[in-house]
Order: sequence, then structure tokens, then C-alpha cells
Amino acid sequence: MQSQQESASHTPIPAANPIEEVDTVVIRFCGDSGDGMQLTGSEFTKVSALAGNDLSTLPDFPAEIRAPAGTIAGVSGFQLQFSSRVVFTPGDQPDVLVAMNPAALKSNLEDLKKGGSLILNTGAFTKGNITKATYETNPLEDGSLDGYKTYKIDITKLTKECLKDSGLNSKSIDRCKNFFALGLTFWMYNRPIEPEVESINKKFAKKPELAKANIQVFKAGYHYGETAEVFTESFEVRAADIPPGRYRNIMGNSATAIGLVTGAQLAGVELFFAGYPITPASSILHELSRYKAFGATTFQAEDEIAAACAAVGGSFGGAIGMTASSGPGIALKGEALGLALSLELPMVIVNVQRGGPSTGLPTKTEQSDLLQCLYGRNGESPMPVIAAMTPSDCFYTAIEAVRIAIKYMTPVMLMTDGYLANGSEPWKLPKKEDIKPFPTTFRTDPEGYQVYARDEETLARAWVKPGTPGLAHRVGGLEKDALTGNVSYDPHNHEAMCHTRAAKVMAVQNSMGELLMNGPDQGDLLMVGWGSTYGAITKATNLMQDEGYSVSSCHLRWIHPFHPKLGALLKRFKKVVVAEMNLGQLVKVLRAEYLIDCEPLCKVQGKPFKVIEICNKIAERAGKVS
Amino acid sequence: MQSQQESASHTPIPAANPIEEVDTVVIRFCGDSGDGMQLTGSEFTKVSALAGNDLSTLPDFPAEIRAPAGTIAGVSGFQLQFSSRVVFTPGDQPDVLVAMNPAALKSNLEDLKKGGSLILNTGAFTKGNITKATYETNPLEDGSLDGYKTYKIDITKLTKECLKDSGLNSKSIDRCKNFFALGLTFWMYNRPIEPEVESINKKFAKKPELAKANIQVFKAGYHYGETAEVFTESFEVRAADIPPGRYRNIMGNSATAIGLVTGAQLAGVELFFAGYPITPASSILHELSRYKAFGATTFQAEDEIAAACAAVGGSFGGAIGMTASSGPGIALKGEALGLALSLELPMVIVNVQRGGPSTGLPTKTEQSDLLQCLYGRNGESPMPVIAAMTPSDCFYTAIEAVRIAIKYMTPVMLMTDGYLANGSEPWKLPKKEDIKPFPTTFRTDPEGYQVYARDEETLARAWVKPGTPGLAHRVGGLEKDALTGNVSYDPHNHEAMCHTRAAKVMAVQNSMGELLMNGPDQGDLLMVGWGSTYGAITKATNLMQDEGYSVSSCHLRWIHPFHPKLGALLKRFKKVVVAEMNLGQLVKVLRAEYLIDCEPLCKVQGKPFKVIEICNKIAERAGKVS
Amino acid sequence: MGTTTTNGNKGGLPVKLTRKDYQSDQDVRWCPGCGDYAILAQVQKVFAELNINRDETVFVSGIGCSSRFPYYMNTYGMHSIHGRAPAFATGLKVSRPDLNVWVITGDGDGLSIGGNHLIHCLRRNVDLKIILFNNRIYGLTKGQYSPTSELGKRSPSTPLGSTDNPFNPLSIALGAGASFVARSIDTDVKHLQATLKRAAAHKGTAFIEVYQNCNVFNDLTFINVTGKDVKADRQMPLTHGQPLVFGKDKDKGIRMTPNGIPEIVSVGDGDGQVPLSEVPLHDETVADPGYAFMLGQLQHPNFPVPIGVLRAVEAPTYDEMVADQIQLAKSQAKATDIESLWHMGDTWDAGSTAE
Amino acid sequence: MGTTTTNGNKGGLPVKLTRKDYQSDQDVRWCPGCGDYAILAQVQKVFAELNINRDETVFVSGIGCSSRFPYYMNTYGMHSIHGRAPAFATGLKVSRPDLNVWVITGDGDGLSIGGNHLIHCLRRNVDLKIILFNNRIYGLTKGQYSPTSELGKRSPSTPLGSTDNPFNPLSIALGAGASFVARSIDTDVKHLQATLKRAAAHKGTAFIEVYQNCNVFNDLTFINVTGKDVKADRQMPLTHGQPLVFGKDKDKGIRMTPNGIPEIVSVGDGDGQVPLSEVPLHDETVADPGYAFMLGQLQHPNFPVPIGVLRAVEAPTYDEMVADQIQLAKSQAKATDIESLWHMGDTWDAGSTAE
Ligand SMILES: Cc1ncc(C[n+]2csc(CCOP(=O)(O)OP(=O)(O)O)c2C)c(N)n1
Ligand SMILES: Cc1ncc(C[n+]2csc(CCOP(=O)(O)OP(=O)(O)O)c2C)c(N)n1
Ligand code: SF4
Ligand code: SF4
Ligand SMILES: [Mg+2]
Ligand SMILES: [Mg+2]
Repeated sequence: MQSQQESASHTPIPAANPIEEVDTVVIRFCGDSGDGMQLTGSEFTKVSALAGNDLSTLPDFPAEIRAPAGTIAGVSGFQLQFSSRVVFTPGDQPDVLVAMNPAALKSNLEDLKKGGSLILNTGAFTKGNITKATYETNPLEDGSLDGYKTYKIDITKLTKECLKDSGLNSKSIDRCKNFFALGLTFWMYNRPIEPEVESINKKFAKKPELAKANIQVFKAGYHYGETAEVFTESFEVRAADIPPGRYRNIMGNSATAIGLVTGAQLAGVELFFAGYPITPASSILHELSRYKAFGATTFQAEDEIAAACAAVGGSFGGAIGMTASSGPGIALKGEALGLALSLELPMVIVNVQRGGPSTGLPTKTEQSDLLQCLYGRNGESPMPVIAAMTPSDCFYTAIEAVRIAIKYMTPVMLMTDGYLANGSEPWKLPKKEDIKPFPTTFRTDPEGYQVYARDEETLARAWVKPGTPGLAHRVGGLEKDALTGNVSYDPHNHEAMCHTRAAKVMAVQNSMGELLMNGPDQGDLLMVGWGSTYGAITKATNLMQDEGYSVSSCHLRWIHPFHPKLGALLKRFKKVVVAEMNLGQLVKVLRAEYLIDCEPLCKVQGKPFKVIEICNKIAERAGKVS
Repeated sequence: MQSQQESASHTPIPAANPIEEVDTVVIRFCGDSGDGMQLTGSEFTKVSALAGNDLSTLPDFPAEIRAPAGTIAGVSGFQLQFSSRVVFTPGDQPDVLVAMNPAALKSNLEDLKKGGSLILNTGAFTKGNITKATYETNPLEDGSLDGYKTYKIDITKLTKECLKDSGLNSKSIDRCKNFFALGLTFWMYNRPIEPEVESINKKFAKKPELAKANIQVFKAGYHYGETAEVFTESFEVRAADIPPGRYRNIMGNSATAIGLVTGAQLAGVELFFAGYPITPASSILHELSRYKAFGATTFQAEDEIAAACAAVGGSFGGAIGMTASSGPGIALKGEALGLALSLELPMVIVNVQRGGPSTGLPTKTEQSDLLQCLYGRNGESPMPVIAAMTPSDCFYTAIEAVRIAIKYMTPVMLMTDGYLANGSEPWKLPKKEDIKPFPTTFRTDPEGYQVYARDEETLARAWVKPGTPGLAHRVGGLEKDALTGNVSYDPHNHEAMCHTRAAKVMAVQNSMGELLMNGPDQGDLLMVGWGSTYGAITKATNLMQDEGYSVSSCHLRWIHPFHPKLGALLKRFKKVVVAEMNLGQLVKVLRAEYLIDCEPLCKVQGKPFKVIEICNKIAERAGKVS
Repeated sequence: MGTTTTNGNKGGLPVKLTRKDYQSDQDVRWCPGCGDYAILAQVQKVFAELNINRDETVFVSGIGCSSRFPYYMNTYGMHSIHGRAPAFATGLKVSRPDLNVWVITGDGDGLSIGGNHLIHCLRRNVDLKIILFNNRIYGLTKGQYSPTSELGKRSPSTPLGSTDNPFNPLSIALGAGASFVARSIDTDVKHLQATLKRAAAHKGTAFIEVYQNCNVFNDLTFINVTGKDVKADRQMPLTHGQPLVFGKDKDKGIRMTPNGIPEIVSVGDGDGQVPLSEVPLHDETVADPGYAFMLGQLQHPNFPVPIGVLRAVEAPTYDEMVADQIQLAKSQAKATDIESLWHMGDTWDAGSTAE
Repeated sequence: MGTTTTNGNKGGLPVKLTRKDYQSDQDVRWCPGCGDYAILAQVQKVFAELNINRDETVFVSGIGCSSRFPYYMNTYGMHSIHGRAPAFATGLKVSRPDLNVWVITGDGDGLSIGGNHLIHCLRRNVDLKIILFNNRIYGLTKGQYSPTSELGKRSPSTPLGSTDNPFNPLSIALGAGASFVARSIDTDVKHLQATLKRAAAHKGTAFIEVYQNCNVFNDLTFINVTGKDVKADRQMPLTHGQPLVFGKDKDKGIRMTPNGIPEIVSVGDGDGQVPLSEVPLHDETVADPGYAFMLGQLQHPNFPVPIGVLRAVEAPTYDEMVADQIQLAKSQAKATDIESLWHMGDTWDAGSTAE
């Protein structure tokens, strides 16, 4: 059996044939924050998507808004894996690295595949820039690039040449050079140029002179590839065999935002979202603020506490209250979430995790808030916790969060992370019929109303909108009588209420979907994951299964409570390894719950797992199928 | 072997002999909030302590400041166990219940031992009060008190009589009636009256007319017992065989406050405490604010967040920063604690736990913040967590918290609860020589200073006071370079720092005291506990050992990290049961850590365990020693 | 009581309501003699008088003695967490502008832990009525000094006296840009009723500070100003359009020097006196909050303490502006069905059916 | 650099320091053109001029672009968490009154999430110097509107324009009772230096709002007031003891009506003009904050924007009062050794040795 590891079979090897077919390519664009690498990357993504490739992207932002030009701190990158097969991750190692300046080269070269292609803008390799990048000698000359297929092109100069008659000033001209690089890569991967010309025209509609210049430079780059005899080959990546339908490239935070709106519509309630900006969660607030016409009201609060409280206020009023933040902000919301679960009101809290502790690594990804999400509240404070697996899965998981929140009258924690938030993939747009609505019933009947009386199945109390005649009532954070909801200091009532709140959350098990399995449901090794590690774990498992290893993987959408079938599944494997981007948090919970000696595979580097890292662990722990 | 269960052998049974000797008595005073029951209880405590009894007390406050007189919500109680033996708890069931009004009777009677003594102030059993207490019929008349030795005394009237010539107004006179009850109990337990007369004189030094009246009523109560032939016997509880020395009766929060001051003095640093009032933690702030002369600076902040931050500011300045709160306030401090552990500054956070979730049961006790204390912060945020066992142990545990904080340059969470905070016991005052100082060394040498360079043994970085020449440096919440402390986004540095912070906290294991064991270190059943359950678990274990059960108990002072010997110990028992006042939080952590199928014994009623509840569990789970 | 179940309330809206109709079935549990009783009673009376719909009213509070208030009102209510009531209320009002939302808070709840939410609510001008019960003490936690306690206040946490200058709640509110600011007194039944009515009628955030006596932990703290015998000289009741005068005989007045400093003048036609006609008339509607701020700063013993409405200006409310934007967005939207949201942006056809 | 190690600084105190001595070895990472650079430079220059001891100085900040400031100062420093810098600084200053503590914050950090700590710090008058970099935007999180952004501000979170009224930072500060309140401008080098010097000299909390340009997300937001061509007519520089006049020819003045409302007057000896001698003189030391509040409210386009020191009054500081109490307690204490603390209250002898 052949390994499908990304880097194995499709290095763009020079060949006589001018257009070689490859099945998977990983390309990374990097340069200074001001160099427009995010735009370059997303334009290339768009054309790959239109070509029918499956793909996955990962931007990498610097922590500063605009660190000094030319420094390593200011390097911005965008990685894309596109393929004629199903893609699970943005790729372990780029096959092609486009580096617009020395700092970009310095900080990205170690990731490039041995023998990979390196496109360099030599125009930026001035003495000053080389020093700023902390190089001691000029890498173009000191032999350090020997192991790579290096294309040295003075993009800066070529761009200038191309636009010398444009009438633009030199700063504006310099800003166009990313489109030269884009043109080059279009030629390399044999992409049609018309859609891009159109796209540039659209993007710069308000500045036609810039549109014109960028198009000119883009074409120049393309033609340079064609004619300059620098590249001896170009490649083609065929359309992937993906399910037919209409697609859209989607980033995780967009999918979350759209999913939240969809959830509210499926429930038939208004959406009230209160947020406070924080990286990498802010764009959920930004997106939702543009969906007013779809029933979303947004509120930028003075801080995260106010945001959480305002959301609870919204829920009390009969909207589905929501908030989103990242680690430090979630820490601040703990007290308010305790109130929400004590009031038993529905609510969705999104935690887009980033590197911690404290302010940590704000622009990097991590999964180290799991225990905080499960336990970061005073008292016995059970709350459903679920996690999204891929950028587009954020959509479905957001809907699930709304469903659980309303069905069980409880706040629900929806976990994603920086990798999902900013990463993207093609999303096959669902049909309305495919998604089942879950209409909400507000109680309106005063007859026999008891504020904390419960539904037998879900243990949820009734949701009542203020304004409903005859149902006026008071709720609060003090312990409540199990029926009337009046303040109660009764010892046995309190104990019963603690048990009931826990039981209600456990009842979520009764309406869960399927447990997500990949491979046989028994064997040597089960790889368990949650959240954004889905792609890497699944890909690695598939590869190693193909290599003959007895390994399966199981990915958890529901973390609290666990899926009812999980315990039995774990016990059918000799070994269980949990791969997570923390020091072993899910492992703790699984061990406590099932008394299974599962082992962590940890990575806390602000970066997602590489497929190879997981493969290595599988090779170490699993035997081959006999 | 004879059972030592409190209620077994010493009920005050009427006898010919006027003074019967008993070894243990549990008495509870209860009445309206305005009836002075806390004072009555603490006066009786004082005389018992002076008599050399061992003892333990438990007050029970209503949640309202002064709920309407006569209602159940307004009942205030004070329970005391005193004995000629070692006392572990305030007692499961009172032998004697003094109830000053119908509401007090209603809400306390169910706790009274079958056949116990009931002293009732019949003067308060008016129609109105009976109704307010939600009685449908008069309990004095409807036979509901038949199972008890009931003493019906019109204390209200007797007090009035006694003071009719005092010149006091009737409201003031009525306020004296608790001293009548106190006098009665003094007679019952054969206490000397002089010290109490002195104590009253001292207490009311500024209002001599009240002192006089109270003494008069107190004596009247005493003589009423002697002469009225209502009581046919009186009792004596001999001095306990306790270690010789000077004693002081101490409540948990006082012990914590004094311990914190002592810790700072042992470390040779200033103490800076920032707090925000919250039940039941406020009195730590109150006490410390009176210890300015002992090096304590206190600051009442605008909220808990500011308090935590101010404490970190104090630590940055070279004082030991401290804060104290209860569940909801601790929830608010999470983000600031994350910063403290990222800055690696010493700090002590006291969590005096109360009933949760949310505002919960503010005046009741609970242990449900354990997981919040362990995990309630974003990112990988390890922090030592320790817990005090008894009111006087709060002193030693507070010292231990300071020691760990400074030695390992880390915030430390010190957990107590409402039961410890307000409960009291005699504390044998230590000698200065008995407590080892741990002087702090501040770094002053600029030579070779690296901000995050570490001590090899403790992994602590150096503590530098601003103002030290040549050592100016900057710290912050972003990830830091492992040596220089400069901001670092390096992936491997981040991973290394996460591991180092965890390892540093684990290093606390190297300087721990002994693991606290009671009984053989192997057998059928190990009862594990932490915090305020110490008394009940130990007493129950002792009783059941005496009954021949194979049971030991182990009480955890160090919860994170665990004691290095704990794992091996747990494995030497067939069964492990963890008794805790929550739904099984320590159980989760132990299971995850040691993969041992330990079982929870939970109680979440806002009240401490009764010894009998633990005995029952032991009987269920342990076998008899053959 | 009929179908009464909602923690024991009556529902519906009978023809003419009385104070009792606004009382919930819960026992009121403040200390006997607490000023909170009087405020509760006046709110209930005013609500009855204004015939306010109980089912469309929500009381939101934080934590503190005063914050138990919602439990006693036969309306919808939420006893939330310490200091955050304005935030809950903002979320509620913005998502449900049709409701009548009142916030109850204390000097600790509203000005200590909750100060930030309060000022942000005021600057936004969310259409809420906020009553701050100022007893200059933490009642519920048994007597610690609060942000309105006087400098030097001895309390359990400040045995040698506090070292913090107090806030002036009115100044904080005006500094935040509040559109309606008033002060009243628990025991001044008529004045309190009138002030509550004014707040009820205001569109935007109405902020009322009520001097409230905590007879257990801070008895008589306002007596220097509220005492029957001194009241006339130490209070200056404000009435829109009426001169800024005070004293039993209204013979003293307040005006500003050109340097912007308030001074007391003797009013009358005598020598060195200022004629009544030249005493400034109180104007609640001055756009510049500086005028109201100047009034709010007047303090015993140098000046009389103003009571009544200091400022009441009309301004668009936050909730209204948000509602307008939603309206606008809806009216301009090409589509509002969920599928069109999914399809926003660049889409393409792919997979085997795509050519 | 010698023994340089402390995140790379020099220590000690050479004879005469220059701006460079106050620069840390860290690369400054703000966007090219950001106003923060100018403020950093002026702080460093002023520190050098005043020869401030670097080792006894601590800069504390929250989170935001501006809050990176401490990293660039060769002093002690703490980059804390969002909004809480005044709280950290309060703890530090109260426990270490000997240190010279400065707080750096932004309009989001200091007025949004951190508003409460700011106002409490101001009312307490802790001896801190607070510089608020007001760029009317959230810079670090990429351009959302802030509490000082104008109503209607379009930003990523308010695509149809914001619906919140902005705070006026000076009004908030004065409402909280600040003892020193000033405003300056990033690009006005001399004015900023002078203002920083005044703050450095103030005992108590000194609050300076600095108009700061964020050229990436909110370019030219203050240009209507700071623009070279309009400056003279739209700014009113304040100098203690000098008349409240402005305009290129100083021919316009500000004074108050008896009703407490500011008005612009034409200054001169002509008809309908007010002679210069009758224009009020600026007085920073007025005890009543109402005067400074009135100034702080003056806004473009109706009025000139005052820059400079609005208020500077002497008052005891919080840290000083705390220190005094500790001193007092120590001097009155019968004993201060730890054993006497243990033995406080009722004690007794027991156990077998007790008779
Ligand atoms: C997060 C949190 N911190 C602290 C408390 C404790 N607490 C309850 S009420 C209160 C202050 C009450 O003062 P105020 O708002 O003036 O109300 P009052 O009781 O005087 O009416 C405090 C500190 C709490 N419940 N929650
Ligand atoms: C608890 C928390 N919430 C949110 C953030 C995200 N955040 C960082 S800076 C900032 C606002 C910055 O605005 P401002 O204070 O005006 O500073 P500027 O960047 O404009 O200088 C926000 C929202 C955070 N770091 N921590
Ligand atoms: S403590 Fe004070 S404020 Fe609270 S209920 Fe009692 S009297 Fe009222
Ligand atoms: S984003 Fe704005 S405030 Fe931040 S560094 Fe850049 S220009 Fe300055
Ligand atoms: Mg109060
Ligand atoms: Mg800003």
C-alpha cells in the first residue's frame, strides 16, 4: 500500500513535459505585514477552489499590528494545501515557499520541504533587510539554500519596470509586487487568469488606477513565468472528487457566525450577541454585526463580563443570548455563566482558544482552555461543552450549541481555536431541507405554572418571555426551590437542585448524533481528539491504516457530557492516545471518567499538529494488522 | 470495644446524684437573629475552654441581615461540642437544644437527639410567633415534643420580673433574656459564675447599666436552675487530657489572618492584602486591617479583580501580595491569577468556600470550588492548591501557603470554607521556636541577572524589588523567553515554558511535610478527605476502627500537587472512598491521576458531614479486621 | 389568587391597580426600620398610580440588601450578580425595547464593583430607570465602608478610618453624560414619588440617587441634611423654571461667578442682597452637563444639598438607535432567508456534477 | 552595556542622563507613523531632563498598542492585563510609596474594560501618573470603535455606525474627583513635555489625556482640532493665572453666565466686546471641580478645545494616608512581635501541667 502522506508523491519535479500533473501541493506565501500576503494567499485559494480542488488554508499573523518593516516580528504568512484528493489540513511542509524578503525567508525556510521550491524576491535582499532579518551573511550567496530549488527573481524591480509609466508613486508601485508573485504562481499551476483579473477589478473598484496597475503586474508575473525560462515546468492539480454541489470557501469564525444565525432561525428565536473584541474571536462579532437583516442584534459591550451579562439579559428576554471570546475573556465570564446556569436560561458562549496562560500568544492557536471551560466557575456548575472540528464544521457545531442550549435551558460552551477561526476550507452549502429546525415553545399558559417545574425528558424548565400576561416571576442567583423557584435555603432542596442541574446536562446524551469513528471499532490503538486536531489526526490515521497499522480514530464533538458510547469504545482498544494542543487536558477528563490509561500526545507551540507528528506516535504505539 | 460515638454514652439522664459526670455534650443555642445567640454560644464556649474541655463550635447564620423577627429565615444558631476527650467536630446532634422562640424550635428540632433536652422560652410562644414559624398548632401543646425532655420556662417573663426595677426600657430588658438562658446552662453544667460576671462587665464596659442588668439576669437564670426544681440534675464535664500549654479559642478566619501575618514575618517580607468583602471571607480582611502594627497593609479594593491585581502589584513591589474571597469572587480573579503565574510572582489567594453555584447559599459551607481553584484559568495555568483542616489548622496552612509562594515564586491557592471560617476550637499557642522561619532572599546583584533564569532545585526565578539599582526589567503576560524574559513568540520556547511552569509547581513535592495518616497504611478501606471534613472523617474512622473495621483515613493538605507518597498509599487499600461536600470533585482528580476506582461520598447541603454519615459509609464499604 | 403560580404571583391586568397589586407574595426581609421599605412602598404606589403594566415590567438588580428589591415586586424580575445589573438590563432592553426595565442597585453594587457598567449604561443612554440606594455602607456584608462613605469612616475593614475620598454619585453620572439625573430621600415620601414619576416618564437612562438609611450599620448618616429641623436650610429642592433658592424663607440663592464658581447670595431687595428676579432659574434641560454638575457638587456644610431633578435632556436612546439600524438593514436587505446568508460571497459549483 | 542583563538594560545612575538612557534594548514595534512614538520620545526626554531615577521608577500598563510602552522604557515595568493597570499600580504604590509609578493606558484599556479601576484610582488620589493614549479606536484588535469614538463611527463591529455616545475622558476623571487633570497632543512636542513635567511634579493621581493618532485604523481623527491651520482657533491653551482666551490674536474669550453656562465673548475694548481684564483667569486650583468640568466640556465645533492643565489641586494622597495609619498603629502598639499577635484576646492554660 502506498503512503498518502502529503509530501510523498507530488513534489514539482522538473520534467520535459511542460505541464506535469500532481495531486497535492502545499504552498506558502510570506513577506512583510505590508506586503499583502494574506490577499495573495486568499486569491490563490479562490482560484484553486474554482478549479475544483479540495483545500485547506492557514494564515499566520504577527502579534503586532505592523511591526517594523523587514523584521522577523513583522512577517506574515499564508499557507494553502490544494489537491485532487480530499484534504484534511493545510499541510505539514510547504512544497513551495514564496518569500518576499529576507525576514520571511529566515523565519519560514525551516518549514520548507527538503528539495522544495523557493521563490525569492531578490530585490528585497538589501544589506539593511538582511541585517534586520538577523542574517549574518547573505543567504542568497552563502550556500544555505543549496538543498532547495531556488528561483531568484527581482520582483521589486520587475514590478517597478512594469509600472514605470503608470503615474503611481513609488510606494504604491511597491505595494503591487505581491500580484507579480501571484501571477508567477498562477503560471506555475496553470491557472486561468481571467477570473483573477475580474476579481482584482472588483476588489479595487473604487481605485481603478490601482486595479489597472495590479492587473498589469499580475499579468507580468504570469508572463514572466511563461517566458523567462526560469521555470522549466508547470503543474496541474486536477479537480478533486468531492461531493457535487455549490461550494463556498469559509473560515471558521465566519462559519461560527453563520451557524449561530442559522441556529437561531431554526429555533425561531431572535439572536442577541454581546461581545468584546479579542483576538482571535473578534471577527465573530464583526460578522454578526453585518447580519442584522437575518435577525441578529449585536452589542459591543464595555468588557467581557458585561458582554456575558448582557447575553443573559437577552436570554431572559426571550432571545438566544450569545457571546464569544478567547481565554482571558472567558476567564472573566465565569461568574456570569454561573448565574446563567443557575437561572437555567439558554445561552451560547464561544471560546476561540489561543495560546495561554495569561495574554500568552494572542495570535497563535492552542487547546488549553478545556479545563477552564469545563470547570472555571464556582460551585457545582455543570455546563455542556462541545467543540468544532474544521472551519466548516464550526457551522454545524454552532447550530448544535443553539439546539442544546434551548432544548435543555442551559448555557453551552462552544469551543473552537485560532487555527479553525482563521483557517479556511471549501464548504459545501447545505440545502435548507437538509437541516432540521427545532422550533422553540415559549410558555404562555399561566395555569399551573411553576417557575422551576421541569420537562420530564430534558429536565428543562419552561422559557417564559417577559411581557407574557400572568406569568410574571422572579429569578436569581441564590438557591431556588425546586418547584416554585423562590429563594430556598433548605439543605435537601439544595442538594437535590445540584443533582438536578447535573442530571439535566447529562440528559444531553439522549439527543446526541453519532460518535465520529474513523476505522474499525476495535484494535490496537485508538487515537482520540477533539476540536481542530480533527484534520491531522484523521489524515494520519488514514495514512497509517494504509500502511497496515491497527489504528482507528475517534473525534469528540461532545466533551461534556461525553457520548454515551464512548466508554465502551475506548475499552475495545489496547491503547488510547489523545492528541491535543495542551499538556493533556482531555486526557485528565477521560481518565477520571473511564479509568482508562490513556496517554497524551501534546503539542503546545502555538501551531497545529503536523500529520507526520501523529503518524510517528501511531507507529510507536500501534502494531500492524496481522 | 466500646463505641465512642458522641451521642452514645453521655446523655444527661436524670439521676439521684445532683452532679453527674458525662464526658461529652453537644449543646445548641438558637433563637431570633436579635436574640444574641452568637454571644450566648461564645460565652458558653469560653467557660468550657477555661474548664479545660476540648471543644469545637459551629455558628449558623441566616442569609439576611435581620430577617423579620420571629420567622424561620431569621433564626440564628450556635452549636458547641465540649468534652473531656478529644473533640473533632461540633457534634452530629445536640444533646441539649435551647430554643428562644417557635421559629428556632421549628427549624432546629429535627436535629435534636431523640430523648435529648429541650429548653424552651415559652414566653415567645405567642399566637403570632407560632404562626410566623409556620406551625399550624402550638407545639407546646400538640404533643409533638413528646420524645424529648422538655423544660418549658417563660424566660421572657422571668427576665422582665428580674429587671422590673432596673430603669431599662422594655426593649432593652427583652434583649437581656439570652443571659437568663446562659445562666441556666451554667447551672446545668456546673460552671463557675465569676468569670462570666467579669466577662460581662468587660463586654459592656461602656454601658454599665446594661452590664448590671445582664449580670442580674444571668445570675437569675443560674439560680432558677438551682432552685426551681425544674431540673433534677446537673452535669460535669471534666477537663480533657489535652497537651499542656497556653490555649486560645480560635475561629478559622482569625487563624488564617494570623497565619498569613506569621508567614510574612517568617519570610521577612511585608504583607500586602487586598480584599473585597464577601461572605464568609470578609473577616480575614477585617482582622488583617487591625494588624497594621504587625506589618500588614490592607486595601479594600473596588472589586475582586482589582483586589487580585493590587495584590500582584504588591508582590511586584516585594511584599507578599494576598487576597481572599469566596466562590463568586474567586471566579472573577481567574484572569489576574493567570497573570501572576505567568509573571511568576509569589502570592496567596484564600478561597473561603460557600454554597454555589452562582450566589448560591452565601452563609452556608461547601467544598465545591475545588475544580475552579485547580483549573479556573485560561491556558496551561498550574498553581499549587492547599487546604486547611480545622479552624486552628488554618494558621499552619496559611504559613505553608506563604512558604510555597515565596520559595517557588508562584501564586498559591489556600482553600478553607464557611464551616472552618466561623467554627472555632481551642488552639494551643505555638512557641516561636517551634516554627521555622524561611527568610526571603531578594536578588540585588546585577551581575549576570537574567529575568527568567531559575533556581535549579525549585525552578523559581529570582525576586527583585523595584528600586534595586541595576536590575530594572520588564515583565508581562505575553509569553516570555525562558532566560531573558523578553517577549517571545518562539514555538519551542513557549512549549518549554509551559512545561517549566508545570514542573515548578510539581517541585513543591520536594519540600512537603508528612502525609497525614490515621490508622494502618493498608487494609480494606481508605477514607480520603481534604479541608474541613477532617474532624468528621477522623472521628468516624476512629470510631469504626474501635468497632473492628479495617479502615484508615488520609487527609490531604496538598491538593496540587499531591503528596508524592499518596499514589502508593491509595493502592494499598482495597477500596478508597472520598468524602467531600460537593458532587465528587477530588474524586475526579484522584481517578485521573492514579487510575484508582475511588468512590465519592457526597454531601451538598450547606452543612458539614455528620460523623454518623461517614460511619455508615464505612460500615457499608469496609470489612472487619479478622 | 386563582391561577397564581409564578413564584406565587397574580397575573393579568385588572382595571385599576393598587399598591397591593405590585406586591409579590414573598416576605420582605429587610431589617425592621430599614429605609428600603419606604422606597419599595413608594415605587409600588407610583406604579399603581401610573397604572404600569406589571407583565411588561422587569426589575433587575445586583447583590446587596437593596438588590433584594425585585423579589418583592409583582413584576418580572432578576436578582443577578454583584455589580452587573446595568449590563443584564442593557442586554434585555436592547433585545426587547418593548419592555419597561428598571434597575435597582446600591452604593456598593452600583459604584464599587459595578461602577463601570453604570457609567457605560449612562453614556449609551439605554432606556432604563436606575435607582441607586445610597446608604453609604455595605449593608449585606455587614457594615464595611462603601465608595460613598465619608473619608475617615470607621468600619470593620477600616478600624482607623477609611482613607478614600467618597464618590459623589451625581457627579459620576454627569461625568458619564447621563441624560437624566436626580436625587431623592427615602423618608421624603412625596418628593420620592414625584421623582420616581419623572424618571418613569424619561426616555433614556434615568439615574436617581436615593438617600437611604441603614439603621443597622450606618444609622442616621444623612441626618445632617435630612433632619426635620435642618432640612429647610440644608436642602435645596429643585424645580424646573423656579429660582435656585433655599432656606425656610427662601431667602438664600445660588448663582455662578463669571469664573464658574457657585456662590450663595442673600435674596431680597435689601443692601448687598440679590433680587429674586436675578437669581438663576433652574433649567433641567441645559445641553451642557456643566450646569447640573455644578449643582451636584453643592454639599453640606458649605452649600445646601440639591434634591430633585438636576438634569433631564432629550436624546436618542441606544436601544432605539439599534432598533432603527436593524429596521434599516432589514428594509435594505436583498434577502433575509437563511439560505441567502449561506450563499453570501463567492460561491462555485464543484464535484462530479460540475462540468 | 557591561553587566547588562535585565531584559538587556543598563542599571545604575550615571551623572547626567540623556533620552537614550531611558530607552530599553527592545525594538519598538508600533506601526510606522504611529503617534505612540512621539509620546514615548517626549516621556524619555522629560525623564532625562528631570533626571528621574530609572531604578526607582515603574511603568505599569494594561493591554493595547499603547500598553506596550513599558517594554520600551529602561525602568522597571509591568505589561499587565487588559484594563487593570490602575489596580496593579495602586497595589504597588500603596505597598511601596517610595517608588515613582506611572500608568500607561489606552481609550479602550482605560475607559472601556478598565473604566472602574480608573475612576476609583482617581477618587482615592493614589500618587500615580496616568497617561491615557486616546486614539479613539481599538488599535491592537484592529480597529473596532472605542468609548471615545464619535457617535456614528463605522468600524468592523459597527458597520452601520456606532450607536453609543462617546465618553469625554476629562469629564469622567473630574466626575470621579481627580486632583490633576490635563490634556495634550502627541504631535505638540513642547506642550506635551510641559504637561508631562507638571504631572511628574503633582502629588496625587495625575491624569493626562493625550490625543494620539492611529494612522492605521483611525488616521487624522483629531485633525479638526490639531491641524496646523485650524489649531489657533480651535484650541485654547490653558495657563494658570492667564485669561481664558484663544484665537490667533487672542481675541476670543470664555466666561460663565450666572446660570452656569459657558459662552464665547469677543475680547477687546470695542463695542459689544469684553475687555481683557474682565475675561476670567484660568485657575487650576479651584477646589470645586465644577469649574474644570465646565472647561473639559468645551468641544469643537461650538467651542475651542482646552489643552493643558485644567485642574491641579493639592490633597492628601491615599498611599500617604495609609502609610500614616501604619505609622500610627506601630507607634501605638503595645507589642509587634509575632507571639504577641498569637496571644491576643482571651487565653488560658490547660493540659496536664495546668493546675
Ligand atoms: C462577586 C461578589 N463579590 C462580593 C459579594 C459580596 N457582597 C454582596 S452585597 C455587597 C455590597 C453591598 O453593598 P450595597 O451595594 O451598598 O448594598 P446594601 O447592602 O448596602 O443595600 C457585597 C460586597 C458578592 N455577593 N459577589
Ligand atoms: C480580557 C481581554 N479582553 C480583550 C482583549 C483584547 N484587547 C487587547 S487590546 C484591546 C483594546 C485596545 O484598545 P486601546 O486601549 O484603545 O489601545 P490601543 O491599541 O488603541 O492603543 C482589546 C480589546 C484582551 N487582551 N484581554
Ligand atoms: S443591613 Fe441596613 S440596608 Fe440592609 S436591610 Fe438592614 S437596615 Fe437595611
Ligand atoms: S494600530 Fe494604530 S495605535 Fe496601534 S501601533 Fe498601529 S498606528 Fe499605532
Ligand atoms: Mg449600601
Ligand atoms: Mg485606542
